[in-house]
Amino acid sequence: MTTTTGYQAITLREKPTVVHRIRGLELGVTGWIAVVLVVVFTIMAIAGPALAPHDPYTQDLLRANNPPAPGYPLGFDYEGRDILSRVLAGARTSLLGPLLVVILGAALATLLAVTAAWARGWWDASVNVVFDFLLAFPGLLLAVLSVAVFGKGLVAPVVALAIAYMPAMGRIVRSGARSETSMDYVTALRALGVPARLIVFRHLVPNVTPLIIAQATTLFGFALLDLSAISFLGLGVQEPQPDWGLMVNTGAAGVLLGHPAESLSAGTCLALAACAFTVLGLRLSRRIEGR
Amino acid sequence: MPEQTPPSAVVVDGLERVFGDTRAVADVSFSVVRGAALGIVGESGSGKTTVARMLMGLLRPTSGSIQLAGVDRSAPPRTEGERRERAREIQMVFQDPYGSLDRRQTASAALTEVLRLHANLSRQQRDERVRELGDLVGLDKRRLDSLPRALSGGERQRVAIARALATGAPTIILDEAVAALDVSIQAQVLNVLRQIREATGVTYLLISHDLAVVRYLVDDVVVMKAGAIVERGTAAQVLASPEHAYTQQLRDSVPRPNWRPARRTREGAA
Amino acid sequence: MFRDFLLPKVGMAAITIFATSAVVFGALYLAPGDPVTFLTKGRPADPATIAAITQQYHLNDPLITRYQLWVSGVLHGDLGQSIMFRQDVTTLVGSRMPTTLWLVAMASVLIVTVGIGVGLFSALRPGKLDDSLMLGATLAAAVPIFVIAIALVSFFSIRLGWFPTFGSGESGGFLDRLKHLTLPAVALAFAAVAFVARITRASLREEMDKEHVRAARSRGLASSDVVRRHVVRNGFAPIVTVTGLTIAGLFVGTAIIEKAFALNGIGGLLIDAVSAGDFPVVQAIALLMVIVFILTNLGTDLLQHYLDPRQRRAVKE
Amino acid sequence: MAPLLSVEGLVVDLPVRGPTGRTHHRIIDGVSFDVAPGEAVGLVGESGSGKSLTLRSVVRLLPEGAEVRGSLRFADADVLTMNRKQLNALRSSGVATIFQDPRAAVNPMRTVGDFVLEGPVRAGGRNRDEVLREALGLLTDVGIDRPEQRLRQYPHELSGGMLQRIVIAAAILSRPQLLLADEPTTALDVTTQSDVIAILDEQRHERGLAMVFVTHDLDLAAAICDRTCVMYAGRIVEDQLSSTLHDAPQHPYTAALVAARPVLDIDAGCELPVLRAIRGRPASAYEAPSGCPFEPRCNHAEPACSATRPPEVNSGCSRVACFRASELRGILALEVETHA
Repeated sequence: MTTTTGYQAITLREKPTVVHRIRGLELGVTGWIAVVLVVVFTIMAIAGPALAPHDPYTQDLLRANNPPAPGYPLGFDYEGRDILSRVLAGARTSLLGPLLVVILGAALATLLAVTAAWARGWWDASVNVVFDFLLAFPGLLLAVLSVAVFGKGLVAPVVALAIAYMPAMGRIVRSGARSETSMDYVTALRALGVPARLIVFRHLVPNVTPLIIAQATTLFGFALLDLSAISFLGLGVQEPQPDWGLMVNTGAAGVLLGHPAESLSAGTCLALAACAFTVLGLRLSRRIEGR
Repeated sequence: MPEQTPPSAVVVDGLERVFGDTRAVADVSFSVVRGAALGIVGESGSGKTTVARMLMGLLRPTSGSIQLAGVDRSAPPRTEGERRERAREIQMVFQDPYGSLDRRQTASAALTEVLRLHANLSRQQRDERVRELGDLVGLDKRRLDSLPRALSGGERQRVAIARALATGAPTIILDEAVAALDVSIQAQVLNVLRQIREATGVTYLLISHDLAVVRYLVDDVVVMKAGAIVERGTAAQVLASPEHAYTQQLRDSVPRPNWRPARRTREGAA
Repeated sequence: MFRDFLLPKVGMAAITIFATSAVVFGALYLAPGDPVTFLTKGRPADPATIAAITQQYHLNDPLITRYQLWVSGVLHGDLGQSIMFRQDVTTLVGSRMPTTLWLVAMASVLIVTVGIGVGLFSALRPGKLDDSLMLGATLAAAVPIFVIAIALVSFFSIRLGWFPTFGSGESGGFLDRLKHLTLPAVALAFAAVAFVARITRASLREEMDKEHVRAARSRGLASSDVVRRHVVRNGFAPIVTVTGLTIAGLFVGTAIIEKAFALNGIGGLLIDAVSAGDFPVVQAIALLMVIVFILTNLGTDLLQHYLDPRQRRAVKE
Repeated sequence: MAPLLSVEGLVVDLPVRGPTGRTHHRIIDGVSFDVAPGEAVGLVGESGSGKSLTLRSVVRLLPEGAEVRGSLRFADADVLTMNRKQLNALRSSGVATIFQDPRAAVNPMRTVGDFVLEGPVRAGGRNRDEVLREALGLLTDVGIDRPEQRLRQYPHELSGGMLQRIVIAAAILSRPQLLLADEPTTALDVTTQSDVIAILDEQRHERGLAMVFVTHDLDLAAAICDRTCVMYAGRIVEDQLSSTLHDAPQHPYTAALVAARPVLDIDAGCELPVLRAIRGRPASAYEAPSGCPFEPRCNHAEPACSATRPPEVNSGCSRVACFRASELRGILALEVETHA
């Protein structure tokens, strides 16, 4: 129930404690599971390669596609490498790419969107045209195209996706910043003689930051999907480097032979990570909207 | 010796503003003596807020002139320096107490930000000044250290008033500043506004559709309709015995004891 | 209507298509190194091949002329020669098109029926089932579609043997094709169905919370009338837009699905061409996909405009 | 005469999501009042007093998850136990609601005609042509020119005042016995307000309709209602004939409300008195203390006031919930003297 008469004026006035603050995030059970998963994956991305019990690169064709053995709980891949070690080592490449996409994309989008919302006029119109134009390129297509031009690997797709995601982030930030600028406090600050750059960076940007964080979390999930697809298609991370998307691909042959462990474990990690970030992103957005 | 006329705080002459095909403000002239209070009365679409925005330098007049404390301020400020200068001459309190404060900033932080910009004070002096301003509008230390969300509508309006005073501006525009408040809260804020005027000699420009509020707070009024001034005079005289039919109609429309609503039209005027 | 709305919209779409063509064309020259080396993928080429490429790409002409020649070629259906297949790109893409169109069509049916259906159901019946459906949809939309593909194959094809593991069945009849493309279409539509379901529900829920719906209830209108005349009618526009754009976006998704199921559509062709450095094919397919996207976008814009009287009338006056 | 609407001991709790999970907040805390056929009753209060929610409870138009207790009877039927069908019948022909903002209350995607006819035709099951004829006449009555053309237009093409008059006409068209008006003029300009109020008053009298009128403006309620109930913190603190409310308030809150408003009619030469502001801010039922909810803000409070909740005491035509009502009568009249 929103914006009508008397009865929505319900606010809580207790002094918030730490417990209240955490509860106040109102993430719900699924939201908290997502938080836990995000923490786990972050640890994996940082320490994964060090946690790997075996060398993820050591091949032993005699053990190719072998089932789990003592010390090798997930078994062996098609070249006889330890799947668990490769999953752990693959966390870093799999998660670092999306992180860079989001950081790069969010930074560019925020800069354009906030300045556009503030300046209005021709600058706003041009930024809008750029966003509209970029929207016509699905992220995956732009990433594939970048590989066609610049060659296989993660660098080109990461930059391409950052550009492709700009409008998704930029439009939300722009409309958020616009509704901020249309509020009286911004007019008041102008009338108070506060310099434009201070209004933008001390008031506008902090007030849209929650939006940026929520949207970045969601986009991280999308970037993970698109980048892993690039690797799955053989256009991104190359063998023998461990990467989840690539492992789903290399494991596909095993699936047909009844050895789904490689595809399955890497695929599960991807799915869990993407779900966790998406759910968390949605919960955060919902919370922002609820305010 | 001839009696000296007190200096004018605001002089507006032949002010006009056109948006596209519509004249939002047409040939508006008035002046306010320093320390006096002028009410600008009108309904939505009367152009009263457009006048305020031009006075604040947020909007460029199509034609006409604005003088603040004897200096020509017809054009909006162009540089940050000019903007600050204008800020020290005139300030504004907005209608919506929920939108006129940055929700991430405590009341004292909002006041400090303004003081840092407009007054050359040491940290200690600044804190002292924040407390003084708080006292003036009736906000204690606990309230000053609160975020807007912990304050009621009336308390937020007090913060906005204190913030306007913080630049040292001798003239303050009150744009429907009490319209959104509950009756009991409205009275508190109205009294604060009167006390401030007595204590500081500040000049008010009160923009309001509420005749009783206007009557309570100002000396003189102008009545605006469709961008133009239709009647002017002292508040007591204009509001008690209006001469223009529109002012009369406005007055007749205010509910009060033994009031009978009058039906104006048979056909729907858009 | 035409001058104030249609013209700018169509004009904007045309400009976007034009700019897209420039990007797709110009991409070749963004590549590091010499275009000839790029186009031959660094393989040592005999003078005849180099001459042929130089001639085909008019590499001796200025860039603008090259672009003009390329655009006029595209407009005449000449998309160049595939280096990999030594075949006319238009013919090549044309021959791969049916599989992709089938795939997208089947997936679209799923999106429209299941996606909008689940969204509607969920919106109208708040409760535990709705909550779990939406959580399911959120999760489903976040699973990579190639993981879905592998999971479907390993379960329905390998374990149960219900569907073939790969091939598009284009040599067989209608039913054979259906059988071959069912799993790919399901995999392709999986995330999109979930996404459309969520948007549908959100859009309808937002409408249900509006005061005019409460006002309609206050007049004693039957629930079905309220939903049909006020909720669905008003919440429909964003659903149409999102569904349209999601379906247009499926073309890119076919790249993954066709690789996963070894189908010979244009998505798979795009990836093969990228891997093989067959740039004319990449250009052609990329251009095609973006144009489909832009035209769909235009279509939904027009539909939106038609559906919303506020926009319709505002322009007229 | 048997009351048309009888509300007794109404309690409404609304769900809230707070830091400690889902809880309920009490918004209405034991409201009782009757409305006789043809009678107009005003519900007046500040924000959070529960006046709008009380109104919406009458046709059970409550937010999801709201908990309602007490008794609500319309024409001797129990509203709280009605099934869907009975409730729709009540809403389509017994009670009509007029909302605060006509822009929000009319579907922007459908024509005005669709809005006007939808109620009587679809919900009321009446003949479309006959309703249309009646509607055209009614629209003229409420001051809409060229009604045929208006019916073909969309809401955004009409002014707020015109739209609200159409909403009023649509409400009357369903031939109700009771009108519920939820701050119907708050979103309008002053002159438009008086116009719309006049039309509402005129139509109501012509047809002998009962009305519950919610507003924050005491004088507005008093002007068009026979009786006025002043609400505070989810309770009715005073229920009075409108004609005496202003001169002889019985509850300190009513008197304070009157005294807090600046007055327009004051002699030119007179020094304007400082307003008597009420300290603190309005409370909702769930944040009010256990005794008299107004006690923390009341100038006449005694220790006893904070101990228990004052009962509602009837005396003649009025009802008041204040321990000191009888001893304060003279003092309160003095407090509002300058305003009378």
